[in-house]
Parts: sequence; structure tokens; C-alpha cells
Amino acid sequence: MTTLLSMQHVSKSFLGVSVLHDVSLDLEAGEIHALVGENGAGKSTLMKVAAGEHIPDAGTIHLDGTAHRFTHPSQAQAAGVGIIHQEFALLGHRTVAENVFLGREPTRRGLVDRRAMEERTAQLLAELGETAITPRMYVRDLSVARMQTVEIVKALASDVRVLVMDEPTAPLAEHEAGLLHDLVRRLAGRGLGILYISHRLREVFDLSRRITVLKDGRHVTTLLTEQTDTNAVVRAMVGRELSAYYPQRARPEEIGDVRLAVRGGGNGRLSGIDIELRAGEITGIGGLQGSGRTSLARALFGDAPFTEGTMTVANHTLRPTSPRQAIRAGIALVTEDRKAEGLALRQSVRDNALLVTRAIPARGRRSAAGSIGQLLERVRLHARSGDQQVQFLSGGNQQKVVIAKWLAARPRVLLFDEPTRGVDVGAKAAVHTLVRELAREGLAVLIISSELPELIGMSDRILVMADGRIVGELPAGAGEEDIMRLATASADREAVA
Amino acid sequence: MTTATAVWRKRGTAALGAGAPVYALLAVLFAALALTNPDFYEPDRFLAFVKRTAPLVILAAGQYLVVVSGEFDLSVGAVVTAGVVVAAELYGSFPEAHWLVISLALLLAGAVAGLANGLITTFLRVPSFITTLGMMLILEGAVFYWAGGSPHGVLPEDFRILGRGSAFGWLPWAALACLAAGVLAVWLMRSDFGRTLIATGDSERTATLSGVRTHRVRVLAFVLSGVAAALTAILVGGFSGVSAQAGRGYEFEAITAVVLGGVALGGGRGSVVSAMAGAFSLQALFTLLNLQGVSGALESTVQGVIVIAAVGLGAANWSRLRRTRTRSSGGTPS
Amino acid sequence: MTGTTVAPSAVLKPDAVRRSRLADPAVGIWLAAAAVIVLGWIVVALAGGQLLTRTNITIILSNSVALGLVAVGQSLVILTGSLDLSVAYLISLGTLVAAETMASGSVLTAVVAVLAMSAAAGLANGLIVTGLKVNAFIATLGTAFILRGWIEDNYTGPAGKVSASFQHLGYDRIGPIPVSIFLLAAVAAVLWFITRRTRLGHHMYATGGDEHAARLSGVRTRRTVVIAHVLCSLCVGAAALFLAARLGSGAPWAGTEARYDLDSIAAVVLGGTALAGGRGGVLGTLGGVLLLAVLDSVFNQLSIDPFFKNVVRGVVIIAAVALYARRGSRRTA
Amino acid sequence: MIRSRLWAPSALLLASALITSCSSDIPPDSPAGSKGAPDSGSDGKQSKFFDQAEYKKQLKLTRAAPEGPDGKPWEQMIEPKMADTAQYKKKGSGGIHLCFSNAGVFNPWRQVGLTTMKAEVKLHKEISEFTVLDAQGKDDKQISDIQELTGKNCDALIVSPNTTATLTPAVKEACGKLPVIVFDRGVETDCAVTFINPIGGYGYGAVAADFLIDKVKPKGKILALRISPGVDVLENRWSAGKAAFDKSELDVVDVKFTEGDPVKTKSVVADAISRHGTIDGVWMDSGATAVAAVEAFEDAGVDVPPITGEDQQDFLQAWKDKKLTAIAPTYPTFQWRTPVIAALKILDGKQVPKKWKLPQPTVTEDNLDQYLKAGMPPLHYAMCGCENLPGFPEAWGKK
Repeated sequence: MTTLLSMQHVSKSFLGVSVLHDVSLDLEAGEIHALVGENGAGKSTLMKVAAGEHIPDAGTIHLDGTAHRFTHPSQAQAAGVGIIHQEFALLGHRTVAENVFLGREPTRRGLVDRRAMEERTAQLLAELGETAITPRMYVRDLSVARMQTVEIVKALASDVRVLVMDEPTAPLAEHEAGLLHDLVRRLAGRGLGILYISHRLREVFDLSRRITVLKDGRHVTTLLTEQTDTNAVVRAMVGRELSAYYPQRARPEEIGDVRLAVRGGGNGRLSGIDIELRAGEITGIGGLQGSGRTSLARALFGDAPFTEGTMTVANHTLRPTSPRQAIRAGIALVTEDRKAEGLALRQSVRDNALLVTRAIPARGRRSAAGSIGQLLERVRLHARSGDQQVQFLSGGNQQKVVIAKWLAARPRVLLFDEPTRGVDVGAKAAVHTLVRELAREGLAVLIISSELPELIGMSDRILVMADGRIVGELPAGAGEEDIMRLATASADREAVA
Repeated sequence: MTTATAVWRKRGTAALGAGAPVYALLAVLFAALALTNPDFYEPDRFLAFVKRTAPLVILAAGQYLVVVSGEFDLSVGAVVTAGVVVAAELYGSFPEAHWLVISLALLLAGAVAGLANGLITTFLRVPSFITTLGMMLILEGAVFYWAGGSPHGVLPEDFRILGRGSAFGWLPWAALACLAAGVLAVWLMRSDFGRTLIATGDSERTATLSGVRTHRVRVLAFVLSGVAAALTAILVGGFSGVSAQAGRGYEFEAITAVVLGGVALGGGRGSVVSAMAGAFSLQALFTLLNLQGVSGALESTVQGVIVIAAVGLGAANWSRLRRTRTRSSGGTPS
Repeated sequence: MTGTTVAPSAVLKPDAVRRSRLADPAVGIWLAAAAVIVLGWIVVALAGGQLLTRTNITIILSNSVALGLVAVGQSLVILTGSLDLSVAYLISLGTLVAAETMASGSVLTAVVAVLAMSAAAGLANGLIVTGLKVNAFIATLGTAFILRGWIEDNYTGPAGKVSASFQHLGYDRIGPIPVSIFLLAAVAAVLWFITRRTRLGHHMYATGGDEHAARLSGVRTRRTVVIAHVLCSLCVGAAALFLAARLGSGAPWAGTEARYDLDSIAAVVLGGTALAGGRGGVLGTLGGVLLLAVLDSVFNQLSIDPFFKNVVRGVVIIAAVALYARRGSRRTA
Repeated sequence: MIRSRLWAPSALLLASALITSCSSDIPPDSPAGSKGAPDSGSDGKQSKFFDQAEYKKQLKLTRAAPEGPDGKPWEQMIEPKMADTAQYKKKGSGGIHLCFSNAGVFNPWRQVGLTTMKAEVKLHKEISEFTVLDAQGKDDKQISDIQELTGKNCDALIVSPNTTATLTPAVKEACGKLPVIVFDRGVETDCAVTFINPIGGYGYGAVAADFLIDKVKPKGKILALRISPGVDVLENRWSAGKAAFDKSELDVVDVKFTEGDPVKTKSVVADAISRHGTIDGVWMDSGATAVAAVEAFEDAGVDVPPITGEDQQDFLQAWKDKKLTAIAPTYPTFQWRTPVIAALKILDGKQVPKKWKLPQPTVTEDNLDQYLKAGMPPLHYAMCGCENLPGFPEAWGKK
């Protein structure tokens, strides 16, 4: 194999704070090279240096042996380095084709050649076996998974030879992730070099040929995948063994009476929902992206309310039609999109933690305001101080702030949508323990997760959804296969979404 | 977001708090005033300056509430003009009316105008820039249509005392009003309302999902801005009597002041105190130009340069933050 | 205020594409303008007048030219996610420069001078917005102040003299059509072409839609914003030239007393361009301008109190945008 | 095939149509204007608006005795050169359709004026229709308005131009079609049948300045307050005032623009006081903000020095109540009556002066009470000659 991309002794610091220190990494043609490390390890910064979004203070970047010094993403693209960000760089109000060729529109006699643009897009989509997307669709009308696909097409359109993928499967459900994996392998098969950032160690081991571990901006090690194992990698990442990944499940006597129950609940996206959440129990929701898991959470939280069926909260009949009502009834929702829906990024930790109690100054706000310290301690938040702006916190700590925000409101029912998305391994464990503790204290907990190990590890029982219905229930410790079988039983009908 | 970058970003922020540039500017201007004409600081002179500045400060405080919630209020100038004209008209019809009644009527009217702005902006989802622009046209048009081009009444002394007179013979009522408004604004921003207002300006979605009634909060902000404008009208009318163009250009001055105070247009950042400081520095600038005998014509040039420079300075320190902000709002799929 | 967060709808609507094309505000505003013409014609007829006489058509059209030129330029800037509040003073200065250069030099040099000056002003705006990262609202407000000072310090009233040959631009007509309309048409056509058919145009939409996303996609967003500002100012320059031709000399308040700054923005938004940027276009803006011009003419015919006009204008603007908001929500709902 | 065959002829047709129908509303020759010199502060040189000859002429006119009925200054004329108007004599009977293109009603002076003019129209039964178009201060719109009115079969057109230079082409165009009467501000053409205005800015400015020169002790510090640069009438007032001051012992320490905004005025005056210690006299180019200036002195705890204002009600009131040393030269609003009278004369074929100069009375200590009418609105202009017009005083806003 020939070395495609080689970054040597790269260093980068912002305002004198070193973020990358003398990191070297090389990528061969046709290789899938995984890059792992806790949040703050410098993965993203390294990737951005490769993609020309950051200019390195020191170090060299060679492509096919020729040295490059990128000062703008477009240069990196021209040189053949494409990057797919966690947050999509897509324009909702433009068509797929326009997005795919954004910044590189083909021109004929100086004018943009729509025809060519759309034909090429269609062709690329076909190559990826993506039939449901047409070049003229508006991106705003696509599902997350399809946006992901558009992103990839976008990268391919500029016939890159190095493709950087920053947690591409984070927003995807298992089987979609599976499809993506196949796709990535095919791309590698074509001789592309792929740098693959991920928190999901399992997919890292499935996919990669080599694994490079970063920690605190330094290169720890680069291992051949077949010669190492999860523990070794985790050790390299966090510098310690993570013995028990998941806390003890609830013992039967810990499970109390029903806190929230829905009978025949339904709306535009859900139908025939029967569900009971019990005090002290963690109910897991499995299913594919778009199977209605998030819709269920939003319905329970009154954000996209049920339009039919009955719902009782703590034995009071109530079908919340607004989050406010739900919160008053003691329901809390930790959303999957922390930055857009969970936090006011430019406000302090304290202000975020107190937001709910301020919005609804009903029960126990005083104590909440007073005991902000204990509250942060409670969620093991290592914020320098309550005055720090949350946008400066790591993903894990941000998630803790969100949880603190809800605890301040003293909820009875706690809904988690992807509780550990974009949270690094160390923090993950912390969050998991915290969630279990809360259950032990008598809260009814519901967890939605695309990460099967997490779902299985945390849940006392698992409901599987498909097509907006609950298609089956599994006991604790069910296998991944059982879940997938239920989830995909009707996968063909689920094609859209 | 990496903890490392977090560190430097935090330092960056700590280094210059949202308002820092404005206080520097204010200090420089006051120093310049002291040098160029020392007796500027004689109590009565300075109080006169405060009295003259009070209206803009109050206006800025009101504007701040709207801006920090992520909106604009371009109608305040029109509200001021309308306020003065309406007062004169009312006195024209009821010369014996008690000043308190008229004042309350004005404040109420201001609140109503603000309410309209708020409801249109939130419930009809019209960008506030347009809503308030329209409101500006409507108010100016309606008021003069009603008054037949120019107000008919005279503003009696007892009404004008608030804008012109002084308590205990030395402390201008306007200064007191300004102080009161300031204290009120600070208290407001520390209250639940204030915090939820900023949160709304920062991330409306988050606020909604946290149980904040974002519409109500924003509407309230507009109402308060309207009331502030009405109060300004009372002060201006009192300060200088009937005029058909009392509020001309005030909307831009208020917004300029707020932005000078390091408050980000678009919402979610900045303190009301620095917004009011912005108003003070703006007025100090005008005064300095006057005392320097800068040709009346050139004044606006200097003003333009300084505004751009000051805001540019502020922006430079925020550029990094702005990038992260755009990213976080840059389409994370939910 | 930046960017559009991409909110995916779980279920893909195949007809969404068609509907979004139908809901294109540009269509709506032209229909609205047509409606206003018909209604106005009826109302005026009832009042015993005649709306669509030769003179009135000429007047409606030539009244649309100045605002039209400014507004199409403005829509470019707004599309790109920026804003220009300095247009009014730039127009005033433009008329003065034009008239004075013509008084001494040739028409050509005058045109060149005005356009050059406008381009410079636009460049300044663009660089302040992108370079100093000053919010466009404040940046252009600042330049407006600067221009104002310059004007008031150098001109004490109408100045210069526009050569007779050049005044044809302001007064000639073909049948009821003033030739100046062709200037507007030409400029609008060029801008439409740029926005729809060139890469620059695509990049403008991208930058306005989501500055960060555009940059990550390799778009030179800053350059795009700067160019947008320059183009806008060039349009303003054209408007200034037209006004100079019409006024016969330069006037320090030609731009400000007509409130071209706010009016142009109103027209743009009336034309369905999103104030946040990324959506809309030049055609809609023209519709907005026409609508305002027709309204004015109707008011004239009915000799309505000028103060009352403002009330109606305000209501119209707000109502129109409220309507767009409803449409938009229905589409993405 | 078919299309191509049809194309050529239709194009020809179109082209010819265009050519034949192509026409221009452009006037024969176009207006003059000259470079605006930087506005001079209190140094020696004069602004471009200073016209020595005109200045001298106006000073002479102020002393000349007007012809015409006493007590009706709006019908008086100074040193008139009559022009024959036979060709405009309205044929046939039937009501007269009078049209008026107004620059706007953007200030109280024009408000009072328009009210007065409308009342004057009511006086004359023979006027069956009176159409007013308001340009809201936009030159461009007023040009269109004039074009529109010329197409409205008016018998005569009254124009109050928004700007001297810029309206010239449009007025020229109108002159060709019907008798035009220009008043208040002039245009740079004499095509109008008559141009009506009071003596003018120089007279105004000079009267005010001479008053101060007379009342203020030599070396006294004068503060000159102006509305805004670039308005010809106001520029004339200032240049005349300046000419007088330059000759005098007085020292003009500051020339400031107030934009007619009382708040700004008070600030400016207050700053001037603190900057120069004392101010011994205030010269104003219009009365709009005179009261604000007076108050500024009061608020600063200083005696109000000799001050010049205008015939605005609130100033006259303050003058009386506070026993000020003041004078109020006027730019009389009764001139809004004259155009209507002139129009009727013209349509009747009677002679009118080519340049109809109206007297420009000054309000002084002695005749103050004659002009100060209790209960009139503060922004009313006393010199409206409207006391015996229908609807007075309610129509002028007395409550």
C-alpha cells in the first residue's frame, strides 16, 4: 500500500493553549484508519487541520508526497481531502444537487450547468444504491440518514482521495450504521483513504485496519486492529481499565407503581401506543432511526402531543399539549440534540441549571436556587464554577448540566433520548451510573438509544418500535439479535423516514 | 468542543467581559471632556449632562430588553414623537388635565404599541425588523393625521417638570427617573423574567422545551420597550416642549447605544448596564464634539467612525465565539 | 440570526418540491400587485378618476425606477445575509458627484465617477462587515453617518448641472414607457442572471442560508458578501444617476427624504426575500416595488392625506410578511 | 418555419411603432446650479448662496413702500413690473379647476400655510375644484406630481417647489401647457406667469442681525443657530446675517445646526454657554427652536440675552411672558393666499407682476400684542393673515 496522507509533528494552539502537540499520523490508500480518544483529546482539531479549516502552528502535511499548506477548506478539497462533519454542512432551502456541488458548481460558458449538476448527482446517488433521493429534492425535506448520505455524495462529487468522517454514525440507528459501514468499505475498496472518528469502539473494530489513539492533544499509540482489543484501546484512551461498563440493574422489589401510562396513544407519527413507566424502573426503547422512538418521547413530553388515546401521570388523567404542561406534571425530557434543544449555550452553567425552575417557579425553586452547588455536585459536574458558559464545556459535562436542569425541577418521570450521544467513554460511565441512581431514588426512567450495548446494558426491559408502533417487549438482558429482528421485521415498509 | 479550546475561549471571555470595550470608551470620553473643559464636572453642569442623557439611557434600557431576546425595535423613535404630539393634543383638548393622568395615558399607549409589536412578531411570526418598521410608519402617519399635521396644545409646566425641573432644586427629576429605570432594569434582568428572556434570545427551542413561554416573554419585552419609549417621550416633551419631530432618529441612536454596550444583535448576550453605559458614551461623544466646536456637519462623520471602530473592537474579541455559535446553530440534525 | 437549522421531517413528502415552488413568494407578490392595480382601478373609477391613463402609467413606472434600482441591489445584500442602511446617503452623494462632474466634464466621466465611488462605498461596507466583523446593521449605519457628514460638510444645497443629453434618461419615453424603465429592467435582468445562473449567485444563497455550512463547503463566504455589497452599491449608483438625470442637478437630500434605505428594505421583504437571507430573489423585489408605486398612484388619484398613506403602507408591509410567514409554516409543517 | 416567417415583419412593425411613438418630456434647456462651497463658519468668506446684488436689492426692498390695499399685505406688491396675461383668460364660463403641487407639509409653517390657502380657496365661489398633490418632500415625486397635474386639465397650476434647481425641468414642462404660478421657493426659470414670494432670506437675516448689533454691546459673543445646511432660503438668511456681523463689532463664537430639534438645540446652547462662559446674543435662522434656546438659558440659570426668533406662537408667548429682548422677522405664511388670488387674476386676464414681491413684516416689541393671539396652537405662525378667513381660528387649531 502507498502512503496517501501523512501529517508529521502537527501542533496547534489557541491563545497559547496547546490543543495538539506534535501529533503524527499517516493514512494509506484504501485504508480505513480509525481515530479515537476522549472528547478534548484533539481528534476534531487534527481532522480540521487535515481539511484546511485550521492552520497548524507547526508540522507538515503531505499528500502523495507533495507538501501542502492549506489556509482554506477549498484548498484541501481541491487537493483531494474531503471532510464530513458531525454537524452537517447542508442548506435546507437548496436542492440536493445544489448542496452536493456547493462551492464547486460545474459551469458551461461561465454559467452554472444545472443539467450536469443534477445528472452527476443522480449518478453518484445511484452508485451508492440510494434510490429515494432525487437531485431536485429540497434538503429540508430529507431524513437525517438521507442528509448523511447527501454529505457523503457531496464529498465523493469532488472526487476526494482522502475522506475524513467525524462520528458519521452518531445520528444513525444500527441498521443505517450497518449500511454506512458497507458504504465506507466500498469507498475504501475504491482506493480512498478514510480517517474515521468514532466513539463506538465496536464499529471501530469492525471497520478499521489501524487505530490511532489521541489523549490530551498528544499521540498515544497507533495499533493494528487485528493485534489489539477493546480493553487495550480503552486503556490507551482513558489511561485506566473500565471494569464494569454498566451499573447493576434494578432488583424486582425496587420497582414501584406506575408513574406514567398511555393507552392507545397516537398522532401523525404514532399509533396504538400502550406503555407504562414504573417508579424505579428503566424502560428502554429500541428501534431504527425514524421508527417513532423520538416521536414517542416528544409525545409524552407534549412537544408533539398525542392526538388520540389516554395518558395518565401519577394516576391523574392528563395529555400534555405543551412541554410546559408536561413539566408541571413532573415529566422531563433530555433531548438528543443537546446544543440546539437542551442548552442555552452562551449562558452560564447556573443559569442553564435553573432555567426550568425559573420558567415554572412552582415547586421548591428557592431550594433549587440555593442548593445549586449540591445540584452540580449531584451530577458530578466538574465545571470550574457555576458562572462558566456551557458552550465551553465538554459534551459529557454539557449533558450533566442538562440533567441538573431537570433534577432542579424535581421530576417524577425522566425521558432520555440518546443520553450519551457525543459523550466520551469516561463521561458515559458517569452518566449511566447517574441515571441508574435516579431510578433507584424512585424516578420512572425511559431511555431511547441507538447504541444497542447501552440499551441492553441500562434497561430493565426493552420495548422495540417500528413504524410508529411498539412491536414487541423484551426482558432485561435480551440479545442484540432479538432487538434487531423485531426492529427490522417491517424494515421494508419503514423505507421512507 | 474540546476542553482545551474551552480554556482559551474562557480566558478570551474573561479578558473582556461583554461590556468591557464600552466602559473603556466611556472612560476615554469622560477624560477627554475633563481635559477639554474642566468645569464639565461642576455638579450643575454634570447633572445637566445627565438630565440631557436620561431619555436616551431609558430608551436604550428598553431597547436592550428587545435586542437581548433576539429582536429589534425600530418603532421607539416614532413612539417618542407620537407621545409628545399626543400629549400636546390631549392638553389642547383638556387644558386642565392633571399631568399624572396624561403621563399614565402616554405610558399606557406606549405599552399598547409595544404589545402590538410583540404580538405581530411572535404570533404572526413577522421579523421584528419589519414589524417595528411598519409600526414606525403607522404611528407617525396616524398621529399626525389625527393632529392634522402639528399638535394643537401646549405642554404646561407641571407636565414638563419631570423632564425639565429638579428635585430639591438641584437634582434633576430626569436623573432620578433614569436611575429608577436603571435599577428597575437591573432587577428585572436578575429576575426569573430576565433570565428566561436571555435564554429565549440565546436558544428559543431550548427555552420552549424548558417550559419557558417564549412568546409571552418576548411580548413582555416589547411592551416594556414601548413603555420606556413613552417615558422617554414624557422626559423629552418636558425637557424641550412641543415639537413635531421629538423622536426623530432615536431608534437608531438607541440601537447604536445598545450595540456600543457590547450587546449582540441576535440576542442572548450582553448586560443592560453596559447598554445604558453605551447610551452615556454616545451622549458624551456628542457633547465632546459640541465643546470641541467640531463643525456641525462633520459631527455625524466622527460619530460613524467611532461607532464602527468601537463595535469592530468588540467584535474582534468575539470573532472566535461567533464561529462556534454559527456552528452550533449550523444544522445539527435533531 | 445566522443560518437555517436543517430540521428534517421524519416522513418525506414527495409533493413538497412542487408545493414549495408554488408557494414561491415572487409569484404571490406579482399576483398581489396585479390585484392592487385592478382594485385601485375600480376604486379610482368609482371616485370618478382614471388610474391607467398614459400619464399615470408613465408616472407609476418612472416612480418605480429609483426605488427599484436600490431595492434590487438591496435584495442581493439581504440574500447574502447582510443589510445596507447606507444606500440613502450614497444616492444623495451620487447625484451630487454626477451633476458636478457633468458640469465640468463629460457625461461618460460622470457615470464612471459615480459608479466608481459607489463601488468604493460598497467595498468599504463589505470589508467592515466581513473584516471587522461588525454587524451589518451597525456597519452600514456607521457608513451612512460618515457619508452624511461628508455631504453636509461639502455641499450647502443643490449643486452641479446635468447635461441636457443625459436628462433624456430621466424624461424620454416610448409611448407610455419611460426609457429609464429599460435601465431598471437591464440591471434587474443582470442581477437575476447572476443570482440564478452563476456560481457567485449560488454562493450568495449559500452564504445567506448558512454562512458556516457554506464556508465548510469551500465557499469564499467573505468574498461573496463583499461582492454582494459592491453590486448593491453599484445599483445605488445607477439609481443616483437616474435621479440626477431627473432632477437636473445634484441634491443633498435626494436619497434621504425619500427614505430609500428603509423603503428599499421594505420592498425587498415585501417581495418575499427572507430578511435572514438565503431565500428569495430579484423578481419578487420588483413586484414589491411595483406594488408600492401603484399604491402611491392610487393615493394620489384619491388625493389621500399624505399622513394616512404612511399608515396604509405600514399595514400593507406587515400584512404581506405575515402572509409569507403563514405560507412558509404551512410548507415546512 | 412559420415563426421565422412571422418574426421579421412583426419586429419591423414593433420597431416602427416604437420610433413613431418615441417622445420626450424633456424641457428645452436645463437648469443651472453651482458647486456648493464648504459651509463657512464665522470666518470671512461667504457661502455660495451669497449674491451681493440680490442682497443689496433686498435691503432696499425692506425699506420700499408696498403698493396695494393697506391691512392686506398678501395683496400688496413691492416695485412690481406688471406682465400681461390676456392669453390666459379663461374662455367660456364654468368653474375654475385650480391645481397645486405642494412640496409637502413636513413642518408647521407649511401646515399653517396650506390651511390658509385652502381657506382662501373657499372665499372664491368661482373655483369649482381644487386639487392638491403632496410630494412629501421628495423632489422625484414632485416632478411626477407636476407631470400628473398637467394631465389633469387644470386651468392653472400653483407650485411650491421642494427644491430650486431640481424642480426647474418639470416646471418648464408645465409652463408650456398651462399658466403656472410659483411661490415660496423659486425655480431657475422665468417661464412661470408670476413668481410670488416675500422679500426673502437676506432681508430676514439682516433684520435679525441688525437687531442684535443694536442691542448687544460691542465684542459681545453671538451664538448663531441654524436648522440645517443646504436649504437655500436658510442659507440666504445666514449669509445676510453673517455679512452684517462681519461688519460689526460683534464676535460670532459658534455656528451650530440644530436640525430643528429642540432637544439638540438645548444641548447645543447649554454646551455653548459652558464653552464660552457667556453668550450675549442669539441669532436664529428660524423660530422653530427659539423657545428651546430661551429655556436652555433659563435652565443654565443665566439671563436670556437678546434673541431673534420668528412669528411662531410659542416664541411670541414666551417673549411676552418672560419680557425678552427679542425680535421676530418673519417669512409670512400669508403668502399662501396670494397664489390663489394671482391665479384668479390671470385666468381673468388681469395683469400680475412678473415677480410678485410681498412685504415681510417684522414682529417687534411695539406690535407684539397685535400678532400674539391667545389660545392659538404653539406651532402656529402669527403672520398668516388668516384672521378674517372662513373657519378661523378653529381650522388653524385653536381649541
